Amino acid sequence: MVELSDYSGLNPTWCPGCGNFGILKALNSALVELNIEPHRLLLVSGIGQAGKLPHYTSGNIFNSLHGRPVPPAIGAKIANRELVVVAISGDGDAYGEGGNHFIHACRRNHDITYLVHDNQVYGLTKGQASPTSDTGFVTKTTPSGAAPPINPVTLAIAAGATFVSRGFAGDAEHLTDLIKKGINHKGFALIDILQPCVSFNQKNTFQWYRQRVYKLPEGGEYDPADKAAALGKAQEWGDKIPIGVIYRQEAPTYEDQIPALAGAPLVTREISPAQVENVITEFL
Amino acid sequence: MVELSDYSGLNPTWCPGCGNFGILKALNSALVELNIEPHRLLLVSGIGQAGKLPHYTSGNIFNSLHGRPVPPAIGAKIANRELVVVAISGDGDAYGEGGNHFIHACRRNHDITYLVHDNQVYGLTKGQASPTSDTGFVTKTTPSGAAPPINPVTLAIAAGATFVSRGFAGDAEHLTDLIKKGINHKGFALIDILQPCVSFNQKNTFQWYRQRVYKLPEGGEYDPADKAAALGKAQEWGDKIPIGVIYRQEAPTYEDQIPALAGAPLVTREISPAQVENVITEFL
Amino acid sequence: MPVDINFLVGGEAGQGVQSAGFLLAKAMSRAGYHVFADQDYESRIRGGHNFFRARIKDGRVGAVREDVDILVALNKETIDLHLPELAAGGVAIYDGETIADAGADKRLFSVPLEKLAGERLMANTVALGAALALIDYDPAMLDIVLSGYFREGKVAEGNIAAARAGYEHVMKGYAGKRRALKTVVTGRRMLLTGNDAICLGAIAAGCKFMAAYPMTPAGSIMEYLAAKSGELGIVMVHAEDEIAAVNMTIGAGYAGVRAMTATSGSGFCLMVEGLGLAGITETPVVMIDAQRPGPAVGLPTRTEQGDLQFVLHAHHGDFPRAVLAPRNVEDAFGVTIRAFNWAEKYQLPVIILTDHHLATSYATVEPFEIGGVNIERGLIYRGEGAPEKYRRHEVTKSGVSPRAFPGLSRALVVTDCDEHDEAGHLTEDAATRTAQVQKRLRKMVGLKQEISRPFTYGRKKAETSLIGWGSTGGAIQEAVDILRREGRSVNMLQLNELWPFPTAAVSDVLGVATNTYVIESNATGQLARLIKTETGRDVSGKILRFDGRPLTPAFIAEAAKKEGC
Amino acid sequence: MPVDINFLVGGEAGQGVQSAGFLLAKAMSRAGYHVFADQDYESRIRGGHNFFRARIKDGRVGAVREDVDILVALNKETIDLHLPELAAGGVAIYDGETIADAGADKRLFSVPLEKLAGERLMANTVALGAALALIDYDPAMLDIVLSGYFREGKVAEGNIAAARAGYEHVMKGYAGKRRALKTVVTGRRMLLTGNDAICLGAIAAGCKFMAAYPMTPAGSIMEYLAAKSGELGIVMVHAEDEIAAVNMTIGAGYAGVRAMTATSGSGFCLMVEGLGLAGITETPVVMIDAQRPGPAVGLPTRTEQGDLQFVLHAHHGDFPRAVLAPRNVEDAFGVTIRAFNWAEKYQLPVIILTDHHLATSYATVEPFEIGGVNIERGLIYRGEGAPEKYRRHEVTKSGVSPRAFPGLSRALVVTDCDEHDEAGHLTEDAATRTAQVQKRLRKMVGLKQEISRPFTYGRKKAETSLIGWGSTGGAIQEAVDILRREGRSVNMLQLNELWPFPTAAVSDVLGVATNTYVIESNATGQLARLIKTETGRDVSGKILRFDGRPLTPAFIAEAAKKEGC
Ligand SMILES: Cc1ncc(C[n+]2csc(CCOP(=O)(O)OP(=O)(O)O)c2C)c(N)n1
Ligand SMILES: Cc1ncc(C[n+]2csc(CCOP(=O)(O)OP(=O)(O)O)c2C)c(N)n1
Ligand code: SF4
Ligand code: SF4
Ligand SMILES: [Mg+2]
Ligand SMILES: [Mg+2]
Repeated sequence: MVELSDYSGLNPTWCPGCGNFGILKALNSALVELNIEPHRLLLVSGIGQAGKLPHYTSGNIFNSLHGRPVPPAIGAKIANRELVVVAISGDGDAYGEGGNHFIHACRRNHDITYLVHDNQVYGLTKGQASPTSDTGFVTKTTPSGAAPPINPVTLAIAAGATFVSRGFAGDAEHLTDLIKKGINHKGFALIDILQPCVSFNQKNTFQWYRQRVYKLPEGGEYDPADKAAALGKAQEWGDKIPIGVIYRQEAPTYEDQIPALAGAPLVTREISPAQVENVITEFL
Repeated sequence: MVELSDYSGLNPTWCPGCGNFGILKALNSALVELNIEPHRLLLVSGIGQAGKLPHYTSGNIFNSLHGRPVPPAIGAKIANRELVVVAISGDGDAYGEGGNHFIHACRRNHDITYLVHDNQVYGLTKGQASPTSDTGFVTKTTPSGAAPPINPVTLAIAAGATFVSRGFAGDAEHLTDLIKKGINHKGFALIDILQPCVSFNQKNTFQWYRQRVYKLPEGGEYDPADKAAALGKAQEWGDKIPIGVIYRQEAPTYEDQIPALAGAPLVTREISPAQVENVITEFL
Repeated sequence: MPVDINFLVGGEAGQGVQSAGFLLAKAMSRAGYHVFADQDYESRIRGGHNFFRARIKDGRVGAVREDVDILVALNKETIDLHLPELAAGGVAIYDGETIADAGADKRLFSVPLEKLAGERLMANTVALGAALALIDYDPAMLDIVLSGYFREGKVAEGNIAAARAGYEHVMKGYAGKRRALKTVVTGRRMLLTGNDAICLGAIAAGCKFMAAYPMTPAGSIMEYLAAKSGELGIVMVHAEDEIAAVNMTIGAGYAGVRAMTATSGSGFCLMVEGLGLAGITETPVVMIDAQRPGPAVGLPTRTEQGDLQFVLHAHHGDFPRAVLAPRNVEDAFGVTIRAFNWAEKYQLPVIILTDHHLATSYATVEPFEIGGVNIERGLIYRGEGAPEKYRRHEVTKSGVSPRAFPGLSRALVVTDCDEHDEAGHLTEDAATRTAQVQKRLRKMVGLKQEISRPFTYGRKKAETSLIGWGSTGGAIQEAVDILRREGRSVNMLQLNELWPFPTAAVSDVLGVATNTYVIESNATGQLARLIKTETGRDVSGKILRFDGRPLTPAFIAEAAKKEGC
Repeated sequence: MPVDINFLVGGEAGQGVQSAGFLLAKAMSRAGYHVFADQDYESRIRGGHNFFRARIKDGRVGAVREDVDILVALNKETIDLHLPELAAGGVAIYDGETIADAGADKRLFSVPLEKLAGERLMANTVALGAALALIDYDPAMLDIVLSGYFREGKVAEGNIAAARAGYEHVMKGYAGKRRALKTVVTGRRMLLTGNDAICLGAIAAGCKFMAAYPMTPAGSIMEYLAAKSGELGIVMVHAEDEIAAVNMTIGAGYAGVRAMTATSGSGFCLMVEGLGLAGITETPVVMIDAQRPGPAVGLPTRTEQGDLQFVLHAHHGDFPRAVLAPRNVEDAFGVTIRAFNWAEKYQLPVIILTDHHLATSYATVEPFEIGGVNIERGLIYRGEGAPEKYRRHEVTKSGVSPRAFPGLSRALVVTDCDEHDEAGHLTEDAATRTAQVQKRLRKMVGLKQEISRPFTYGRKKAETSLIGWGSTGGAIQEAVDILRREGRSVNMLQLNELWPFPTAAVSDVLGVATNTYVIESNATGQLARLIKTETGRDVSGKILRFDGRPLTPAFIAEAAKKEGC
């Protein structure tokens, strides 16, 4: 049995009180509850405060470039389908620098889970506006206020993701459950996580989120399979902010649709000399 | 008065029968009907069959990199707000290589018009799948069929564009009207244009589109200002494909919100020595 | 008399220039001849002017020739442009019924291509038959070649008939002297392009992952591997852009499969950040840069060698890499295998520089021997000892640390594109940083040992040495032949390994010859610059071409003479 | 005795190290002293260890010094790490009430920082007051400095009170000898960082557009211009990524405004494709690459000079560019203006290489003279003659074609990143291609004339020459002083213009000195490589540092002696 102690790592360098601690806790709990051993796990992160997370827990770790956790996660998943692959980003990482990878990973439905620590600001570079900063948010790069934000949930549904959810760093229990669902989902699972940044976002604070978030009812009352309803629900942002699974759909994953991926993981297979001879012969 | 003869250029190198001819015609008509003189116009295109269009008409032309017509169009518009700026892409250009610029131009609402020649395939590079290729479309890079497509209309609305429309290269008159509306719109105007590629897309042919497209009713019956309805309408793709303005909203443009852009175009202004002295003094 | 026949098939895009040209080359290859064929086409799908040159010899051939022996003109423009290129005794086939205004040149021989084809589509096949008749090609062999190519029965039959019609038209109507070539089959050779050879090299090396974004002239690599995906168990991902492509490739390499990507200059620009990611995470990755004229989009369907200095220095900071440049189609196979081996042995990015000319030109080569292929995967950790002690970036003498594959043992594989400690965790410690930089750079020591002596040709001592790199190997070699036939003392050196640089070998040459000329398809002489950097010496001259057209033996020989060779 | 006092303020991120350090520097600058101050911080927002060194002299100062005269320790770690650095006669201020286990070192002087501050937030200001008391700083002047900095009345008052409290605590309680420094105001100097100087240079040059994506250490450039946007009519776009940033900048440059972008290595990687777009469309653009240790993300908040070879060769194909590297804060102003002038005169991309050390270090400089700023916009077409004859890429002798601005005349401004003809339309014609490549490269001829003689220091003839580039100017200069004081024959050459390369000037130096050492913040000696390429000569040695920490005079002098200077 995997235990919480299996998921320990370096001391976090995050600011005291940062929402990232709640996410770390929820991720660790989810991994333990799913009984995933660290060596079966691959954490791929980008650059930013969020991107440091893997170092504070355990697993195989590929801490990638800013904006680029998703492509290597995809490459690694294809190379070894038996790995549990979790990609980790900040909001700038995911929706700014990495925006193109994001929409295409959604549409191709790669079988990875994507945790986006959405603090609506650039933390590591000290407080510039991010693509999810609320309209008018004043920062050093947006002195006359930020342009309207990306709504990651709407965007993910529009781009074709099959599991689209929102969590809150202030509710680790609910988030744990979401992460478990995301990892269990076959296909691309987005978990956009409202994450207060106590140093650079004085607007979207723990309190601000707490006053607004509410959990989507499960078990029939809200049907995440209804795309139109989901798109409507996704638009909700302001006085009330829904958290939970907003959209979910069963669909073949990218990996499922590649004949070459049937069978043993690529990393354990070899091309036989006879096969090579065959293709050479075709040029005679 | 501007005349059609003002909008002539090099001989197109497109394949005979290509949908691009209809788009060229519609664009020229729209420019003439709007009485825009070529020297007030800036056409910024990417690389691909679509990207060649500017050379076949007239105007200031910046034929940019593959996937990159939008950023230089934005830079030029900010430099000289009096220019009418039209960006031109193929579907690979716009939604593949240029995907990130696309969603961010939508959300920031730059005042440019964006024509995307959407032939659901890579034309210039000879027929690979594009981000809008229908699910299962078999090409040399997708031998087991393309992954589900991006729906540009849904994506644009989700990303925050304020004018989102679809045209059809086989209906130049309707398209002319759309382009006029797009150019007149204050803010980012997407015109995704169904464009048969007679050489590489044997599925989405003129006939295929003709059998499916229908014009959205104007004048009340369909309200493009209703975002939820628009998102619903945007999902329609299959037996029936709506063309026309699918979503429209009035909102301040990016350029409108920058105090520095009030007044004369940037390109005609200078920073005075006194102003420079002032900022220098602040470091004393 | 030795055989050296130059065919040129010309017409507009869409007329089947490429397939007729390829079939010509294939037919001659099947008849036992050596073939070198190049393609000249515009960046458009229909119209314009394209041509395909196939040069046939009964001995080694590695370059094109400008003067044409048998011209197949599918349209008027081809006559206008290429009739002046006809060599003495040359013939031009065209369709006098569709091209009325061809002029009165005696060397024009009309074959009613369209009429004989029955439909316009097969006019090119009629022309093929006609052209082969001019050399008394064995019609039965032609049938075999056509059936092999057009698989589908009906289509093959139609084309066989069309070819026969053209063939017979010449046999009956052509009054000039035909050249009777014998079939000299000795054992079959492969006919393939540089890109094909790279694909085969990758397959033989066990590459199982590719991610790429289409770009001429690299695109056919991804297309070939995609086509073979199911059969061989190779995954080819058509990514959303080149940034994704290189990063997916790195992810796959990290996870333990041999992985590559391929692009051209513009796409490589977008991969530069990933190059350094591979560098600092020490992930093996093979990157193919199939050059074309730049900067920016430049001339998309033409050739150049303008990326050398770029790929040598791409990315900020100091870290090791290798740069290879196959000198011909055959070499591309071996170089590709070497690239995968080096990438894994030294855990670094290896760049293969090709160009449009090499990528798209066909050559006949002896069948690749896969028995001789040696797969070297380098130091691999497979779970021995205490897995919790495993440190991905352990500082070692060679600079190489054993690589573990995530998930295949209990060892955790931790790496970071921030500077990291031996365990792979990010650090800002000054001493650790210094140690990691030095460890990575030490890998160059081992890598340098791998460098072999470059290809040379001609006597060791010569007055003039021609120095080239990459795809120009065949053209320079023939230029040497030309110059030597004219009594000049010339030899050559052709580099296919550019980094680490074979300093000693190049210095040797520079020390011996009176005149040393670099031959390059670029505007500034990028190899000359590299030679200067590595040896401190200037070459005596640069023979450069940068109009997008390939360097030819005649061009090189002429230029060398002008330089004073 | 000349004044040379080195302050060091240390603590964890969030304790106000930076503001206390800056205020110290500012106070000393206002008192008429020369100041050089650098910042050392980790890539995190709270915690860890940061410090700010401010060195005060009564004459020129351009570098930091390792040994500390007055240490301000805001936490225990600072004492542990920096007490050993205290010079003879040095003092360390700390808060004995919060740091109980500081040890018994006699040089420690406790000031109850938190208690005196009333609240934790202003402990740093108390410490500032205390530190300045140790040199008898004029308290009235300190009030002025604090009011200027903390604008808002209440906040300023609170801080003035806090500083006074610290000041008085020392005045009353410190038993050691204070150093009484006089106020020597002669006329005010500016105190600013390299990034500030670049911003002022850009503003003085009339830059009106910037697009960028935040990246340390370039980010503060975009932040400063954004802050000044409304006041000066400059637009700063925070783009979605660096690709967008460079392409927006090119769009603005094409439309006729002076435009720039700024980033660091990783971001520059993503701009490489755009670099060539500017090259082939001949669009003026200024790109700032503020280097940090690579490859990849490396050490985000530390310094290196590892991008030289990269920016020289970035992008495929041959086209002209210029590369500049300011040698100190003052120089950054002039270099930036020159960059904008060259970009427009020669219609090409100009890259300014700075690094974390230059970008974030403060120096005092004489107020910039804007009377002397010369704006050269190059050849501009403003509608004269027949606009329909205007051809954007006209082939000219100089290679420069008059630039028209779209919309400002009836001339149509047509350009293409495909190879194009003079009119700007895409073409595949071989002769046109050749002509356009040559035309573009010809611009280097004019550009070479612009290169000035690089900065030298010391006698023309010396046994040893130290050769550096960019930000190390001040450190090397002081190293020369140190070595000469020790009786050695040393001079220096510092390059701030790297491309076109000042070959003659460098060759001169290499020809005279017995020993020539490059001094560089990178692992391989990238300037040494460039010198080899351009002059064919090896330097006698390389003094390199690549642990992310700045080269200091003492480090250089020691290393030079080891090398045998
Ligand atoms: C190519 C590149 N551009 C910019 C940066 C600088 N950078 C590092 S983190 C970051 C943004 C951080 O914001 P976010 O992704 O939201 O993460 P957070 O710190 O808020 O968790 C940026 C711009 C970089 N490392 N690489
Ligand atoms: C960076 C880069 N990658 C790839 C290419 C090659 N390329 C040219 S056009 C094109 C795609 C064309 O498809 P699309 O944008 O849909 O335009 P179409 O030709 O269909 O109009 C590609 C991949 C390039 N020029 N630059
Ligand atoms: S800066 Fe913000 S996101 Fe980063 S660690 Fe601090 S509180 Fe968290
Ligand atoms: S390839 Fe397709 S898109 Fe391109 S010109 Fe031909 S028909 Fe049009
Ligand atoms: Mg963030
Ligand atoms: Mg297309």
